[in-house]
Amino acid sequence: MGTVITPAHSSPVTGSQLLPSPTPIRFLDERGNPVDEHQGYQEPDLGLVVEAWRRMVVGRRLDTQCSALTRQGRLAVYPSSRGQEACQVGTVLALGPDDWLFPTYRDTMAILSRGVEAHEALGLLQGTRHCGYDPQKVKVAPQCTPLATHALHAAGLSYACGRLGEPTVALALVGDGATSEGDFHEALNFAAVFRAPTVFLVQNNRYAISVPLARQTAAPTLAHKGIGYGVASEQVDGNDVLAVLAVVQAGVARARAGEGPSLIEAHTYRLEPHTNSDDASRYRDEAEVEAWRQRDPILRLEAWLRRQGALDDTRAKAVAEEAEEAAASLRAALSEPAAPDPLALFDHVYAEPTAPLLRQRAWLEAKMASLSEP
Amino acid sequence: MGTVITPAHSSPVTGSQLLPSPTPIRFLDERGNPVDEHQGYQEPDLGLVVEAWRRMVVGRRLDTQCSALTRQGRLAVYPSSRGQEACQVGTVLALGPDDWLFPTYRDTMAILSRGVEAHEALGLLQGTRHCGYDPQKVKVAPQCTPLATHALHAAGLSYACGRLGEPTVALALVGDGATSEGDFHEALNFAAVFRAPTVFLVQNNRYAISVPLARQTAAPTLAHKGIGYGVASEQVDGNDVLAVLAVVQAGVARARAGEGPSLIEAHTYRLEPHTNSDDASRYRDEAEVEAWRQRDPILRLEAWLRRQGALDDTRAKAVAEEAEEAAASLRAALSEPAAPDPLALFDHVYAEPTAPLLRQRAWLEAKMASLSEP
Amino acid sequence: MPTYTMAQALNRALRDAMEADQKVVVFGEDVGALGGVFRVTDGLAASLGEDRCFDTPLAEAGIVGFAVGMAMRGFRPVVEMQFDAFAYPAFEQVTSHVAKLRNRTAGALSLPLVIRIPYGGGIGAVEHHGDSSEAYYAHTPGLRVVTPGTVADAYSLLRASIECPDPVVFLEPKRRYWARAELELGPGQGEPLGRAAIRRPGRHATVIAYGPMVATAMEAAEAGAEDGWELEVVDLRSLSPLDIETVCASVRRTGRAVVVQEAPTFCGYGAEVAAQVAESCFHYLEAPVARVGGLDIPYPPPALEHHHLPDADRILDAVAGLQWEDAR
Amino acid sequence: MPTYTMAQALNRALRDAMEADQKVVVFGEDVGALGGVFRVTDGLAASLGEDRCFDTPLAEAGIVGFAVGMAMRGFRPVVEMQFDAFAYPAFEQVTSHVAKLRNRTAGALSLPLVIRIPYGGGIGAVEHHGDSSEAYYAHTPGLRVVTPGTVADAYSLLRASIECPDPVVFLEPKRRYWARAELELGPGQGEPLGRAAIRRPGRHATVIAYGPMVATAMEAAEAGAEDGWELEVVDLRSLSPLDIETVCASVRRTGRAVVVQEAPTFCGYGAEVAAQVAESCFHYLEAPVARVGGLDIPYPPPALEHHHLPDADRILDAVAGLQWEDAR
Ligand SMILES: Cc1ncc(C[n+]2csc(CCOP(=O)(O)OP(=O)(O)O)c2C)c(N)n1
Ligand SMILES: Cc1ncc(C[n+]2csc(CCOP(=O)(O)OP(=O)(O)O)c2C)c(N)n1
Ligand SMILES: [Mg+2]
Ligand SMILES: [Mg+2]
Repeated sequence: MGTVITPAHSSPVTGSQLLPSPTPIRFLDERGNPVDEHQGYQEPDLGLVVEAWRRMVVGRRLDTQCSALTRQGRLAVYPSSRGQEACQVGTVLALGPDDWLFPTYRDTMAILSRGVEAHEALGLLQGTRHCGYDPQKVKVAPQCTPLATHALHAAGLSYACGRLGEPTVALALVGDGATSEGDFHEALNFAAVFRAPTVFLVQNNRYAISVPLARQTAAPTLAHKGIGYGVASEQVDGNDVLAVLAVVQAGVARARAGEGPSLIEAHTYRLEPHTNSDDASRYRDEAEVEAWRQRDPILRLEAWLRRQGALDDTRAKAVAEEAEEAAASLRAALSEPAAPDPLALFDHVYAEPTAPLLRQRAWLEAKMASLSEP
Repeated sequence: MGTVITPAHSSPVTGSQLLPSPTPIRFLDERGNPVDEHQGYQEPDLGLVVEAWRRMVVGRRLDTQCSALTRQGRLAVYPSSRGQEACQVGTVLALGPDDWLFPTYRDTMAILSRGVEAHEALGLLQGTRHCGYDPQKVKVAPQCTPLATHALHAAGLSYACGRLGEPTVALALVGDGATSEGDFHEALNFAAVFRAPTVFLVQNNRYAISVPLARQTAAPTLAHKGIGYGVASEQVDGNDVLAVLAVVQAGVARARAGEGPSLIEAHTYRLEPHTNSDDASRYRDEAEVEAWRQRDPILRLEAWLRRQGALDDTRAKAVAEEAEEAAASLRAALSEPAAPDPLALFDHVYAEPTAPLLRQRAWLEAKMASLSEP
Repeated sequence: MPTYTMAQALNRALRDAMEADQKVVVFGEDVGALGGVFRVTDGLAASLGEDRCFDTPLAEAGIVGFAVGMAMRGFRPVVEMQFDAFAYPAFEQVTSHVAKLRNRTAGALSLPLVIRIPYGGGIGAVEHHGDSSEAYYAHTPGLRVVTPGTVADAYSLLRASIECPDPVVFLEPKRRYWARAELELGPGQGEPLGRAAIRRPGRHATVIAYGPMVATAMEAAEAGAEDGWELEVVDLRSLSPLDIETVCASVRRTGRAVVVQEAPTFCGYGAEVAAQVAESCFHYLEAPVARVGGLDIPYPPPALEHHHLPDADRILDAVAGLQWEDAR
Repeated sequence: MPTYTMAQALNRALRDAMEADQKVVVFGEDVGALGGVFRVTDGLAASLGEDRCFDTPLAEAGIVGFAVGMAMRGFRPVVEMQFDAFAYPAFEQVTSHVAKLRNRTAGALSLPLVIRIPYGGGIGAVEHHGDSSEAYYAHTPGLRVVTPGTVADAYSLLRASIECPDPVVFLEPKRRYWARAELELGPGQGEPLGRAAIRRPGRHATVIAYGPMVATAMEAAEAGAEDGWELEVVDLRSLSPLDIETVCASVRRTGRAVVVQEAPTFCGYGAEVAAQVAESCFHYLEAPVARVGGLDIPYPPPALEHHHLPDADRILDAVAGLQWEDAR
């Protein structure tokens, strides 16, 4: 495990070891060349990296597919995470099967990578359900839209697991913009005070919709917020999946060992607009986007894997085909116009529908019956 | 001006110079002996220190008087600030006449030191008005009870002043407990991003009602929160008025010079219970309180002033008499049972009373008239 | 029979619930060593352990959000907001998560969470310490809103709220904390949630009250009796859902209704009751439903609060205004 | 005559107000370069300057609290909350400060602040993007609550709200942003705040609506006319204060009333209207006041929202239910 640092309580005076590395941890440069900028973090297992690559490739294909599905009206909205594959896949691969993921609307690829079926993962964005999967089964909280609010849930759930003697870690994905919300602050503080096994991973993709990072914070880095809570923090190149794996694994291990929460800032970029209905040309230059395309997490990883001898054309082609199949089956799954049962609207407002809800249900049932009469 | 440090924007990389001094700035030890622990901050002007002492002595007498007045039912509630005189007086003396103070319920001494008449300052706690003074006139915001919410107002007001080209600084007083609230986070962030001339002074008196600091935060110090916003921060011995004056003056000067906000943590202690209706024996030992009595800000200051030749028995007696007179006139001012006009309840809900309010006013007027009939 | 104040009955309910179920945990600001500013959690940390009843950092959204997370892993958190107005920082957590988590997950996640809030005025406290916030919660689907009007209900409704699989906003009428009654408290549960109670039978008019106003309504009925008014007093107990059947059965008998609340009248909870009663009892009503409530002003300084708060006289004035020409 | 969408009319109102008064500043999330997610602030930063219209960090309490501070120093901030549910983090600032600052200081501090909130559903958006939060604000004394139902009102009510010395929660019916109308917009102000408008005269029943439901009520009236119903449509425009005089004058003429809202019905704004109408028009009513509102459920997924939202049919069903035996 790397240098994700000694716990707050052991260093009450200056705590400067809680500060992140001055430059983002990375193993690979933008061309996929190995670099010695990983401050003692260990290079992750090659097999795991290959698996990450596979999921990133499939994930990107599904992301493209989802964007296309919005144009066909099959999804109500889609916030693409193209460009953030290393963050999302690397993070999930660092978790154990009983750990919990707390994702946002942006984190479809993380949810897919967690093993949730595509059509379930897309319940929210399809507009048919608020959450298409069973959180208890897949250990993924419902995707959260009210920004940063779920960070508290992650802290509370992981603390609860600790209380039960379970070695579970909760990982909350948060955007750069969301770090400005009060709930982010309260979540870090609660996790620190209760020494909850939580990892807060900020995907700093440079924008909160149109608002650039400079309008969000004047801090040296977002990772510098950790010390104010006594939370160990780190920054990482979010487009280098080796680095994401290494640093998140360290944070998870630390949490699991009872050393408390950590805050990780992953520097990345959202290559697509905020959602399909956003017009990114209003707030950023194509040149900036192009520069980030050059830092593509998949291209870089492929270059390195080939150099390692862990990837060749045959394998690349096989995974490309797998990705096509996944896209095709996603298309198929969403081709049926989803028809949720309107009467189910009343089923889960409370554990048992109240008398007023039963009256409203009866009214809707009658109305639907009357409309379906010839 | 001391080492309150270069602005965030000039040091985007590690920002470690935004961190506070590793030990609290102080000029005097607990016995009033000068110590060299002030990291280059300049000793404040002796005349100002003497004036601070005078206000602290008078302030403490009024504080004692207020506690007594609660027992006589003249005040609805009184949160004593005994022991925090150096924080409250030192802070106010560091402000210019056009600067704004944003106090909490705890900060009666700060408000008095700002020149507000005692009976006006006590409007809230008397239970007759929400705010007994005219904020615009005295440049003191209404005392704020919802914790940390006023920190945002201070940021907004000082930013507004900057926009108008006014050299006004706003200083918000915040408790240690209040730093846990989301609004504290948002206030520091807004002030930093908009480079507002705001000074946030945390009176860390070790407790939020009964909750000790260790349950509030796992951070090395509360001042360590500054760097996460790119805000220069400092910690100071809050029972050493020289140190408070020096550090707050530096923060105010920094803000006035356009260098942005700062965060100052003043270490102090509340010698009395949270309010008159609190039972502090439930959560802290008398021994702890006694230890802090030994660090009394007034005793220490008097020892030093005498050693400097700036205070003798005559002067001490004169100020003690002044304090008695202030207490007597406070008693007199509050001896009349306050009788606010019930019909004024409707006057300031809106700029003009709405039709429904006029109806309610007429109803109350009629009711009062009928009750006063023989 | 032992006597209890309302605060003691609530304390006992917490203790009994915690002893009955290890998953019940109590947390919030000052609930540990201090026992809460109203002493409702007095002694729980000391006798049941600091992991069962504990202080948190001072952040209400934090408290509620953390509780949501704990409930997701099977705990039954009972959290305290120190005063009504200090629950507002948690409003987003309450409306966007607490009220919706079960619904969002089609029942996969259950949220047995109780948010205790001392509410209402009348204790001589300064601003922000006297708000009546029930309408905000009652208008939010997915929440249950419960408020006891008597000492016995304080115990039984809190027990039932903790047992309830739904999130409950449990509003404690703080000025009744010191009301005292004789009670025999068993280990068992009392009332199910959702039922109003007739506190006093009467045939001339129905006075509908809840929380802090139940005692005031009883006082009015007592005083009214001396003048020959027989007022029926209904204690709603559950604000959401509203037990409209019990209310309407009473109003159909009496033909007249007064709804009492402490909150500012406009768009308050009483409007819902009045609207439903007017709708469901239209042909039984001899007079329009009257509302007695707080003034439409921010909560006043304590020296003036008695002008704001409904008292027995105001209730009786409203009763007298119910078009009595043809009756009595 | 030029035509405007509601979003364009709002944009024009902001621009005109900013040109008329340098103290008017617009800020919030994405209001600068992007022009707001609904483009209501489109072009303001570019043409009036980035100090007049600017983006803030992503924190709603921050936005509102910062605005309070700016207003204390004489600015007239107009802030945008991106969606209804995303105003909840600011709830404490709104209830404990915005609504109270003038009152707390006995008028020494004025708070000319407008909080713009796109609200309501019907645009096919996912959860948390369709809440109708008007009742929370309307129940809070010290706030004015305004909502336009027409394109012309969008302009004139926003201008009047910005001119108003009181804080205004300005609720924009987001599904009407793209409604279009011909308008001649002068520099002057339109309507004063606080007056309801009769949108369509009729004598059989009064349909009382506001915001997104005004167009729906008009549609119902149109459809009803084909069946011989002459429905009078009242557009409340100001929810707080409520212009009950205009409403009651209409109901006294028609003898029947339906109140329409999009929010969950229980304890919603319509309850206040129904309660006041029932109280003030008791002897004129031929039938109880009917309420048509959203279901008492969390806002549903977009595929089901049409079951939740009142439509013209539901309004007409309610009209048909108004005990017509003796009438028409
Ligand atoms: C409390 C809240 N306020 C506003 C929004 C509207 N909103 C949705 S996404 C977004 C930007 C979030 O930016 P960031 O946190 O950086 O995440 P990203 O979208 O870049 O992944 C905003 C403002 C929201 N969802 N929740
Ligand atoms: C938002 C909010 N939550 C809770 C309270 C109740 N309360 C009043 S004072 C206090 C403790 C504050 O502690 P601290 O910030 O350290 O200030 P101190 O009283 O020690 O000066 C609490 C919890 C409040 N006023 N506001
Ligand atoms: Mg982002
Ligand atoms: Mg304190």
